[in-house]
Amino acid sequence: MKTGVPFREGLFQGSDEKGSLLGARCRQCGQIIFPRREACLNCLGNDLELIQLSRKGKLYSYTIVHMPSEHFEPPYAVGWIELPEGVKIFSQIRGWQERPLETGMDMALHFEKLWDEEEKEVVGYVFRPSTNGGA
Amino acid sequence: MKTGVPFREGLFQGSDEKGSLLGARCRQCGQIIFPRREACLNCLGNDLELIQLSRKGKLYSYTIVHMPSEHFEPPYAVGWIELPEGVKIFSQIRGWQERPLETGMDMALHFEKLWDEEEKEVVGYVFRPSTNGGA
Amino acid sequence: MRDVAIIGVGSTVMGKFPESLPYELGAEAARAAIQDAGISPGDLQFAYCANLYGGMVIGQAVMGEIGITDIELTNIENACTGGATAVRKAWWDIASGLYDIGIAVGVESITTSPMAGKLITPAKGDITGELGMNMVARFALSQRRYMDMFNISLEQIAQVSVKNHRNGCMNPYSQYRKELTIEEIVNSRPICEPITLLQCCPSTDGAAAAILVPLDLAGKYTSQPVTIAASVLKSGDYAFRWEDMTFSDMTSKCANSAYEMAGLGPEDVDVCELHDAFAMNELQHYVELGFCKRGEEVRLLEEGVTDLGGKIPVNTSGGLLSKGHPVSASGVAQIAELVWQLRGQAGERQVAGAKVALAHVIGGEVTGLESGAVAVHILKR
Amino acid sequence: MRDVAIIGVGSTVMGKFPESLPYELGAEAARAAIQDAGISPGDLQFAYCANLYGGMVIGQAVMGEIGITDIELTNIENACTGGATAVRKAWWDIASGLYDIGIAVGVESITTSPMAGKLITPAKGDITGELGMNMVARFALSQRRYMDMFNISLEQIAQVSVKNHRNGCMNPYSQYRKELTIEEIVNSRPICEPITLLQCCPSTDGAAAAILVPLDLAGKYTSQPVTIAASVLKSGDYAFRWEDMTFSDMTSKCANSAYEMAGLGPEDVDVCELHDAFAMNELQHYVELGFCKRGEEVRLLEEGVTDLGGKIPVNTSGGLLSKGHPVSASGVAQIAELVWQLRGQAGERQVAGAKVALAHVIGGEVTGLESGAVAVHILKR
Ligand SMILES: [Zn+2]
Ligand SMILES: [Zn+2]
Repeated sequence: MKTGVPFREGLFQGSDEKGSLLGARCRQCGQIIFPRREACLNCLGNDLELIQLSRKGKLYSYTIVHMPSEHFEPPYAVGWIELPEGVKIFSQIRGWQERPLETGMDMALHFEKLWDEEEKEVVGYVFRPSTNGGA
Repeated sequence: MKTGVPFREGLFQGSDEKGSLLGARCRQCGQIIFPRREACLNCLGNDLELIQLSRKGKLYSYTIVHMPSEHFEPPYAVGWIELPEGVKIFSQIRGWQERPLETGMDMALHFEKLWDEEEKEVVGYVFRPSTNGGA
Repeated sequence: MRDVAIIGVGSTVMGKFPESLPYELGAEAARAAIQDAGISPGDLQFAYCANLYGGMVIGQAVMGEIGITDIELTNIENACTGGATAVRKAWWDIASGLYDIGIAVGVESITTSPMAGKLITPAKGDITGELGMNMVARFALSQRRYMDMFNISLEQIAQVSVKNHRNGCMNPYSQYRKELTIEEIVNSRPICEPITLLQCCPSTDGAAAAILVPLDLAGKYTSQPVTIAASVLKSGDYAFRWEDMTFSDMTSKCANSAYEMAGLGPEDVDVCELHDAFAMNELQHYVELGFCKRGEEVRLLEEGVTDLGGKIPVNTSGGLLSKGHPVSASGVAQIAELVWQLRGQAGERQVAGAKVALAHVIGGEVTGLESGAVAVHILKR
Repeated sequence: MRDVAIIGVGSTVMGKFPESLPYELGAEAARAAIQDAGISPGDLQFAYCANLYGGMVIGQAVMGEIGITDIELTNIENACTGGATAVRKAWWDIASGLYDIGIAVGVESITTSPMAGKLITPAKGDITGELGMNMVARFALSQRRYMDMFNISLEQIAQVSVKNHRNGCMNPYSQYRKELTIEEIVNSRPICEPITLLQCCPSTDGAAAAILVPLDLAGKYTSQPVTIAASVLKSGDYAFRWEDMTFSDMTSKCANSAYEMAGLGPEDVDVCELHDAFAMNELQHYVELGFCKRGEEVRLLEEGVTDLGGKIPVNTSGGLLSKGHPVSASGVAQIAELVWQLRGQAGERQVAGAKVALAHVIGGEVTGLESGAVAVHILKR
């Protein structure tokens, strides 16, 4: 079995279904930022607190892509998921073959393999249509 | 045997030792241009006559290149040859292994294979140290 | 600050030219603009050359080909906004009094570039790119939301492409000169759903150029100077400030600044070239440029308001969809089309009596920004 | 026209940074300049970003990383002269009154670019490139002629590299911080004879930035403003007008224009950063910049006139040879070094009492031209 490595450091924690995306909230202006930065991009303040973003959200929009990408064979789905905090996350969408996508539908965060790389399995966040309205 | 094709159209004529480089002389300002253009780059006039450039010249400068290039394996030699007309021609230099190069030495024009390309032999101009002071 | 006029424009035919080197395309357009202006190349005091894929100092190769050396020459990159950026910079060099005559060139040769036939891979480290984002997907996501929220059909969006391809048939510089039907467009190969192939601009090689002088010297060169009434260039804002992905805040703010600068409003615009990289962009830009309120854009199109003969003909050149989209050249090519319109030289596609024209381009993908850059120019005669 | 001052500069350490993305290097330099100027990023009204290999709208990624969006932002390419071009453009935007504060950034990441470890292949259609020309060969041909015509030895040329590497040891931003001997330099691997490896600048990643305001507002920000006394940028002239390949007409003409603009002469220059891409360039540039007559350049070097403690210390930063040559960043990095010198902040390598400084860059290969572009800036306190 291959070792799993995150596709980028610092974006999420937990490699199973208990993890979450790591954002930051600016204590000065309230802006939520994902991924985290050293300073708030909205007010340029430095007083940020690390937060775990919600694990569910709504499908703001989606597309089925019929072009190859660096890591994904077509067709694959990607979309924007709007979290209750108001932040939108761009993500691979999984499970769309089983359940037709619709804007506004409930989505849940999962951590899954994104692609293979030599000896490693690169893992990251994906969203899937959620069963019974939540994750 | 492979077909010989010129590495660029319009730069020279004759594929053996009787050919010459094709330049232009501006009838307005006297500037000699190689390669030819539609207008004189010096005075922007349009009255140009096609001329055959001299087949001998002097080695203005040279270098032995120890880096690979798109078409040539190192080491190879290139240089500027100054023709009696005053124009300087950049060219591959051949025969440098047999006869050490020196700035100011007499050089003669030859047409030889530059590189191979699939079914074709790409030919062009080169200069070689000339025997008895001329070509 | 001096008023600035355009006294000459030129363009190559747009298309796929594997045998033409980038600097040859640029030189062709520059020569055409020089001839149009009736000047000698040696008159030019400065040059800007916009390009993305042609490599190092391409502007010097373009200018060197036509006899122009030893001047202030700057190569510009600003993605799809590169050509408009070159015009903006040339405008300011004249307006500020630095120089009295100069040229803005935009040139792109995708076919001879290292990108030819390749996927545009995301910049290393671009998170959305690594997760499968690309240029078409970015707009497909906007279009899906747009269709679902505002009840717009694919057939309605396809009408933009129908109109622009019809216009392109009348433009000798257009890459495509072939009418398309709604059915052909909707049923063409899906690229990123709901965007199909014929809702996308093609990959295009080409170049365009414009020559600028102070308005008070323009009479020396031409009886038909075209004045630059506004020139605005802005970099993108953060996507987290972007309430609604179906409306370009960047275009809206940029257009408002341009109207203010020109002392004109959207109601004054007689002809417009806007950034129809994808068919649905044109509908959204109607709203952002102030041609109608939200929800009225499809009606504007369907009632022919933006068609030839309508109140504000849009993309008379064929737009990016039909004329083609030679990335860094597009912003200058739009200016060329609008100068021809304002001079009454646009042939079959002429907008009768056009006095005010607007050019809009936007583009460049950066994770976290709505887009890289946007530019609006307003021209008048 | 208003006088323009530099109120802040910043730089990354120069080197090879495969883990750093281009926009991260640019952001690091911009942050340093912003901190040096004591301003907030939000104060910036415009930006120029010079880059060659980083891809589309890299300036937007750089600025977006540090909180700067929705401004006039232009990406510049002018080969080795790109950074100086960005400074020149920023200078004019302030001098002309268009804006009151802006930033010029230069950034290059060769290591993460598609060019990493590759030969820079000639542009398609470049005749001399196809026949085996390359950047090193171009200067090797000049050097061979130079050595033969003027009886200059390789050992004499190597002393430039010795001096600049010695200076680099005192610069915390320098890629190399190691002294070299004449023997090491002469006996290093031949690249294009007579140029050996240690006569060449290295391949470098890095970035630098400068913040500009009108001189009459500079007092708000700093007690040590540095004034831009001259800024000249010129594209290359035809090689057929070039009588002598061992003397850069372009540099000579550009420097003369700059001296005229500043109302100063070569005798006024207290410290200079010049384009020592190859060791012999520095000797030739002494003459072209007016520091000595032809034939005196080796003596100038050997007598220590251009060394620290001499009358005109040259390349106190280590120059391109030791500090490194991050193509589009080099022109801005030179400005940063000279600002530190004029403020008395150059540490061990400080030129005592420096009041006037000159920066010179040249570069870009185009068949038929001497070079692509050249720029000279003169700074004073
Ligand atoms: Zn904040
Ligand atoms: Zn002539």
